[in-house]
Amino acid sequence: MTAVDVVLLLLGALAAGSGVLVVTTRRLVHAALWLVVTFGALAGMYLVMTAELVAWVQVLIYVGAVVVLLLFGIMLTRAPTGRSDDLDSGNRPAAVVGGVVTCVLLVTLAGYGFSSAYADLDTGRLGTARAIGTVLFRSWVLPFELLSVLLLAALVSAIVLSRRRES
Amino acid sequence: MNVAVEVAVRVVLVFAAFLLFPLVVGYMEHKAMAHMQGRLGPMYAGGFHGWAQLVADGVKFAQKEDIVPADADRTVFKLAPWIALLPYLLVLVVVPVGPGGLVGSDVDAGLFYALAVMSVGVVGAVMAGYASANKFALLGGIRVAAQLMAYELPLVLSAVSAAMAAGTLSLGGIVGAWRPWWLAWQLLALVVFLVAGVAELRRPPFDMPVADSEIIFGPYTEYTGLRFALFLLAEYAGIVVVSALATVLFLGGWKGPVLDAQLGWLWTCVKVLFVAFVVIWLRVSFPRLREDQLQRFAWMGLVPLALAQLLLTAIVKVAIS
Amino acid sequence: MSDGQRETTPGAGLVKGLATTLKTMVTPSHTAEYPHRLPELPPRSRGVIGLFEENCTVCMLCARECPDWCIYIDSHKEPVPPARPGGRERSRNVLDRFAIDYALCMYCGICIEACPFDALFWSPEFEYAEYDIRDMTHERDRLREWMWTVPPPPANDPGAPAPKEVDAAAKTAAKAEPPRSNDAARPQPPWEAGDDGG
Amino acid sequence: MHAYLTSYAVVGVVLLVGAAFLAVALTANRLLRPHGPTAEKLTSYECGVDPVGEGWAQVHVRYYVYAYLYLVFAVDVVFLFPWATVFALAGYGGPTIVEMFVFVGFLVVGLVYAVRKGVLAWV
Repeated sequence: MTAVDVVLLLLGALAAGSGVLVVTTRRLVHAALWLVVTFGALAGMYLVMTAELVAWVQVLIYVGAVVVLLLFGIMLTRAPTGRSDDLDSGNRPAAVVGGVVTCVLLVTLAGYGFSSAYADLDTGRLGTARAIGTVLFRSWVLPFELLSVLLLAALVSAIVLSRRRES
Repeated sequence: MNVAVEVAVRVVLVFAAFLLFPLVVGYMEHKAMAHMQGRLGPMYAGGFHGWAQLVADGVKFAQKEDIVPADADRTVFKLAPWIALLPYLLVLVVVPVGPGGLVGSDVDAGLFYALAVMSVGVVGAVMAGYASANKFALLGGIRVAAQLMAYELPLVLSAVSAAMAAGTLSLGGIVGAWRPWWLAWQLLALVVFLVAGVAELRRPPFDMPVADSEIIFGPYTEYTGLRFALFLLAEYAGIVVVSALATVLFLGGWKGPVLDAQLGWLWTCVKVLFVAFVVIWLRVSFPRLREDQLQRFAWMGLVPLALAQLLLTAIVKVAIS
Repeated sequence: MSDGQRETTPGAGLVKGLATTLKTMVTPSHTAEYPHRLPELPPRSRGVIGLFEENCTVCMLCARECPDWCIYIDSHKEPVPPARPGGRERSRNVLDRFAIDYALCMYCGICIEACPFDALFWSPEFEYAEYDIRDMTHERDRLREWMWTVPPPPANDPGAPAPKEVDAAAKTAAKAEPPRSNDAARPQPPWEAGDDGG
Repeated sequence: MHAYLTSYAVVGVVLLVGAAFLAVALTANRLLRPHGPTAEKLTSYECGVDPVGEGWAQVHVRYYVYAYLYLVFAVDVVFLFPWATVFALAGYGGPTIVEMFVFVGFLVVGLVYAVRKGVLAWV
C-alpha cells in the first residue's frame, strides 16, 4: 500500500463520513455545509486518481454552485435555523436498507462494467484537459451537443416554474 | 530528501508572499486612496510615511476581544474566516512568478484549478452570513453569493479566452505563449476579467454585499478581533490573487522589456502591483452600483462581451495556426 | 437636468472620474499636519478672548449680550472716598469674578463688540484643549494672561484722520488737567509696551 | 505521474501549513485577548436597535433563479476548458469551433429567453 492509497482511503472515509452527517444532522444548513466536505473529499479522490479536470469541475460546479443553489433553496423556505426534529422523518431503518442496497448494486455494477477497463496511470495521463478534449471532440461530439439541449431545457423549465404570473 | 527541501522552500516562499503582498497592497490602498482624496493617509506608524500602519493594525486586532453572538451558530461562525481565506492561499501556489519553474507548484490545469478554488470562497461568506444570526449579515451573505454567481461566469469566460489563445491551461504555459500583440487581441477579455474580478472581490463599486449604509458590514457585521482581521486579509489577498491572475493571463507575466530571464520576478511584481493599483483606483473613482444594476451589468453586459471575445479569439487563433 | 450635455460617448464619464482621481493624487494634498506644523492663521483670527480687566467696569453688557450665556461675572460695590475733602462719597463696582466657559462659547464675538470700554479682545491663540470639560471655563487670571497674546491693532490708513478718541485725548491733554492717580497705575496694553504679543 | 503527484503534494502541503498558521494564530490570540462577555455584547448588532425575531430572512425566488442560471452556464463553461486546449491543433480547426458555438448558442438562446421573460430584471 503506497502513500497514495492511504490518502485515497482517508479521503474516501471523509467523503462517506460527511455524507452520513449530511443526512443525520438536525440543522438544515449544516446538511448543506457537510455536503461541501463530501464534495471536497470527492474532488480530492479524483485528484489522487489523476482525474485532474474532473476534480476541479467537482469543486467549481458542486462546491461553488450547487451548494449555494441548495442554500438559496433552503432560504426560500421559512426554514428553522436551529436544531429541528422535523428533519427526522422516522424512516431510518428504511433509509439504511435503501442505502445498503444501492451501495451493493453500484459496487457490483461498477465491478462488472469496468473490470476490464484498465488505465495505466504511470505512462499516460488520461485526466488532463487535453486528453479529455481530444476524446470529447473526436468521438463524443453528438452527446456533447445533446447536453446543451438538455441544459437549455433545464434552464427554460426553471424559468417557467419560477414565474408565478405565467400560470 | 532533495525534493523535500525544495518543496519546503517553495511552500515558505508562497507563504511569505501570501503574508507580505496583501500588506503591501493594503498600504498602497491607504496611501493611494488618501492622496486621491487630497489627504496624506497614515504618517506616523513606523516613522517613514506610516509604513507600519497595517502591522500596528494587526497588533491591535490581535488584542481585541473575540465576541461570538449568543444566537450564533458557534462552530460555523468560527470556521467561516478559514474558508474565506485559505482558497486565496491555495491559488497563490500556482501563480508563476518567473521563468524556469519559479512557481509554487506547476499544476498542469493551473488556470482551471485557480478558478475552481477561488469559487470556494463564496461558501465562507455565506457561512459567515448564516452563522451570525443577524438579518443584515444574512442579507449580506445572500448578496455575496448572488454576486459571485453572476460574476463568476464572465470571469471564467474571459479566462478561457486566454487559455484558447495559448492552447493550454497551465499558467506558466500561457505566459510562455504570450506575445505583446495579445494585449490588443485580448483587450476585451482583460477588461471583462478585471471588472468581474473586482466584483468577485466585493470591492467598490461592486460592494453591495458589505454596503455599510444599507446592511452595516454584510456578512462580517458580527465579527471582531482576529477573525475580522482574517476576513480583511482575505480581501487583500484576493486583490493580490486577481491581480496576479490578470497579469499572468493577459499582461504577459514575467515578460518585460529587458532581461526576462534574470528580472522576470520583478516584472511580475511590478505588473501585479500595477493591476492592484488599478483596483484601488476604481474603488476611489466610482460610486456603488445598485443590486439590480449589478446583476443586469453582469448578465447583459459582461457575459455577451466575453462571448464575443471568445468568438474573436477562436477565429484569430485558427487563422494564424 | 440638461440631457443635451450628458455622456456623448459611452464610458466618457467613467474615464473622467478616473482622470479626476489621478490628477488629485499627483497634486499635493491639503492635509495640515497640525501638531507638527502649526497652521498659518490670519493675524486676527478668533482663537480665544482675552480680558483687559482694568478696563472692565462690570457693566454686564457682555454677559447680557452673550447668546449662549457663557460669561459669568460677579462683583461687589466698594465705597470710594470723596475726591475732595468734604465731597460726597461714591461707590464703584469691583470685579470679583470674570469667567468665560469656552465649552459653551460659540466664538461669535458679540461680547467684544458690545463692550463699551475695550475690556475684551480677540487673541489668535487656540491651543487650550483640556481633558476635563470644567477646565474649559477660563477664570479671570487666565483670561488676563491671554491679553499678552493679543496682536496690535492694524495701522490706520495713511492720510486718514486721527480717531476720535485720539482727538479727545489730545484735547484733554491740552487742558492740562493733572492725571488721575489710578490712571498712572494702569498697566499698559501689550502693544503700547512694545511687545508684539504671541 | 510522479510530477503530477508532486505538484499537488505541494498544494496539499501549503493547505496544511496555512491551516496550521491559522490554528496557531487563533490559539495565540486566545492568550492575548481579553474576555468579558456581557448580555449587550452578545446581542446581534442591528444598528443599536434590539433585534426583533430571528436572524433569518426569507429570500426572493429570483436569487434561486440567478443561481440556477449560473449553474447551467457553469456546466456549459466547463466544456470550454478542454476545448480550448485542442481546438487549434491540427485536425480540429473550423468544425470544432462550429461545434462549440452551436453548444454555446443553445445556452445563449436560454439567456435570451430569460431576458425576454423578464427574469433578469430585478424589480
